[in-house]
Amino acid sequence: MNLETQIEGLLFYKGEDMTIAEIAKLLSATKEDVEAALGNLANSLSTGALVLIRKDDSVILGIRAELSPLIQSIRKDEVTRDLSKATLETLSVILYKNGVTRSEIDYIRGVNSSFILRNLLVRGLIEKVMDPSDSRRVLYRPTFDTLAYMGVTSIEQIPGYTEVRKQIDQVMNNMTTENDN
Amino acid sequence: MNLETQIEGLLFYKGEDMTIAEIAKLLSATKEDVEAALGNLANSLSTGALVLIRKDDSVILGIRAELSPLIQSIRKDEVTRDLSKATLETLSVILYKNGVTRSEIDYIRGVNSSFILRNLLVRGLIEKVMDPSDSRRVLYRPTFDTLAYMGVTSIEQIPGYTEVRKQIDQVMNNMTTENDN
Amino acid sequence: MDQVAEGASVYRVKAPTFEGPLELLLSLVEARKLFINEISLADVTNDYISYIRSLSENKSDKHIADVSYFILIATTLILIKSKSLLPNLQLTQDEEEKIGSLEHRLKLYQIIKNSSVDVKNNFGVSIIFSPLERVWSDPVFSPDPSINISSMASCISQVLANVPKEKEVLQEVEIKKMISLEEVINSLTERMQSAIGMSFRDFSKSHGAKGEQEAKVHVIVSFLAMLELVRGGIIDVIQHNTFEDITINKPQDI
Repeated sequence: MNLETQIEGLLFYKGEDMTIAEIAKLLSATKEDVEAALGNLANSLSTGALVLIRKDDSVILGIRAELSPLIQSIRKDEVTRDLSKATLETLSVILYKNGVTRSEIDYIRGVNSSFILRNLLVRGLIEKVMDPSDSRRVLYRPTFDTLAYMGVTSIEQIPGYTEVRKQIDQVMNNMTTENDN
Repeated sequence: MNLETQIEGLLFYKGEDMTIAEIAKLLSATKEDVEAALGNLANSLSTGALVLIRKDDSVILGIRAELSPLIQSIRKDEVTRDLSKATLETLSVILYKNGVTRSEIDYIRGVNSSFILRNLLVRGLIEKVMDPSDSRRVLYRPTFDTLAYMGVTSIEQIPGYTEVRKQIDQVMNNMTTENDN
Repeated sequence: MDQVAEGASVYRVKAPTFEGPLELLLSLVEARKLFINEISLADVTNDYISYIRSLSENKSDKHIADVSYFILIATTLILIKSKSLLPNLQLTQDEEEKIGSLEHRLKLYQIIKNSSVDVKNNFGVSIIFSPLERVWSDPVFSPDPSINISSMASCISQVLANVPKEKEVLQEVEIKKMISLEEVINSLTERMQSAIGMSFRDFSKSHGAKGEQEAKVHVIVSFLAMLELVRGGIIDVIQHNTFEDITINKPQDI
């Protein structure tokens, strides 16, 4: 697999800007090789929907400017669409278990929730934070806006919170025992 | 901007699977046009880092399987490859039958599969859909992740798919003609 | 199959690691290098029964639900064995179908088991990765009226209600299966009794079985042992018509 294809894969995977130095290191190539490959990549992308955006020493893969009206309209559609039952259920889990990992959400709901989480993030209903007890873990929690929208300033104010929380914790306990065997 | 480029941009932005119908609606095109454009897109992607995965009526963009070692090397979490014998069997039934009820799975395996099914659902390797021919029935299907883990862009590319499928259908046919009710 | 050691007539199953009855049955048939058909199924019935006997003697709770699946298949094996030992035994259409469908199931299972090896060998080896989760621009708070305290409360209770409670599911299935075992054995017993004019009602009573599960297995074991004896008995009946009552001793083993 040639260097430009590797760079394209890398940038697509990351979805964020990377420095030339980072790329060179990851691909065990020289900066010069990376520069040359980026030139080739920009060329080969020229017929598609993606573009290589260069800023100082960083590159990122983006969407061609001509497509931005389309992207705007999709975005609008994404954030105004009615929330599905599955989305609301996912939100309720995040709300009551304030600070929950994706695998915990998946476990309690019995299905995989990744696309739903993205939608909730895009709509600013939840946010990602680093787990204070384990920096490699990402936790999801409701945004302050969401709580305010519901008319509360903290989760504990929701009626029945303590009881529901106890039940959730119980389910999560089963999760750890199941994974242990 | 031609249709295939618009579709590429759309899929890149979304980062999740979309149905042909959704795409057609967003781009004000007919489903036939979208189908044709998807064919072109798959072709034009063939030289780059991305691939188009097709499953039933949906598509998603992914990173070419040849780049798998590279992506694995930069991922923080290890990909778990180990599936139990029972899980593999259940997954195989769902993969090769592509749309199967729980009782059919239990029948073929001779044991209750509900916990394994739940586990596969949570891991995002299978999904539940309504049976198009009988809305009260739930069918289990493989997900895009399943195809992605197998490194194929369509279910037909799974090793031995056509052959195994034929064998299954043959046994199933004998079953129905003999029972004849 | 390495769980099965070859022997003269009985295959001793060393490690009880079969998850389901079809897996066990297939391994017994494959260990003898046989095709899946009625003859091969009749051949492995005794091995099958000795395996589930060892299962039911294993007291761990975990096995109890599992045994019921094995017993369910045992009922069909008994039919097949009965038919092979007593060729003039008339089976109902329903029973014939049961036999045919076990053959089919086993063939299907064989296909799946083989293809699951392909899946195993390819799964996760060369993955088509998806991009990391990303949100292109800053989120704009976009709520929906369906988000409120009462909807959230009902959503979470829905979620919690859907978390499965393990034991319940399995037991329900189990009960149905037990009934079908009794039906098969009772009806076969009666038919054979009238066919060869002998009584073995006492015989099939379980001998000191400790639990329901164990009793069921005893019934099957006794029944199969009985079948073997009856086959010998039939020859006797033909030779000496005066034979009216046969005394059968408690079997030690099959």
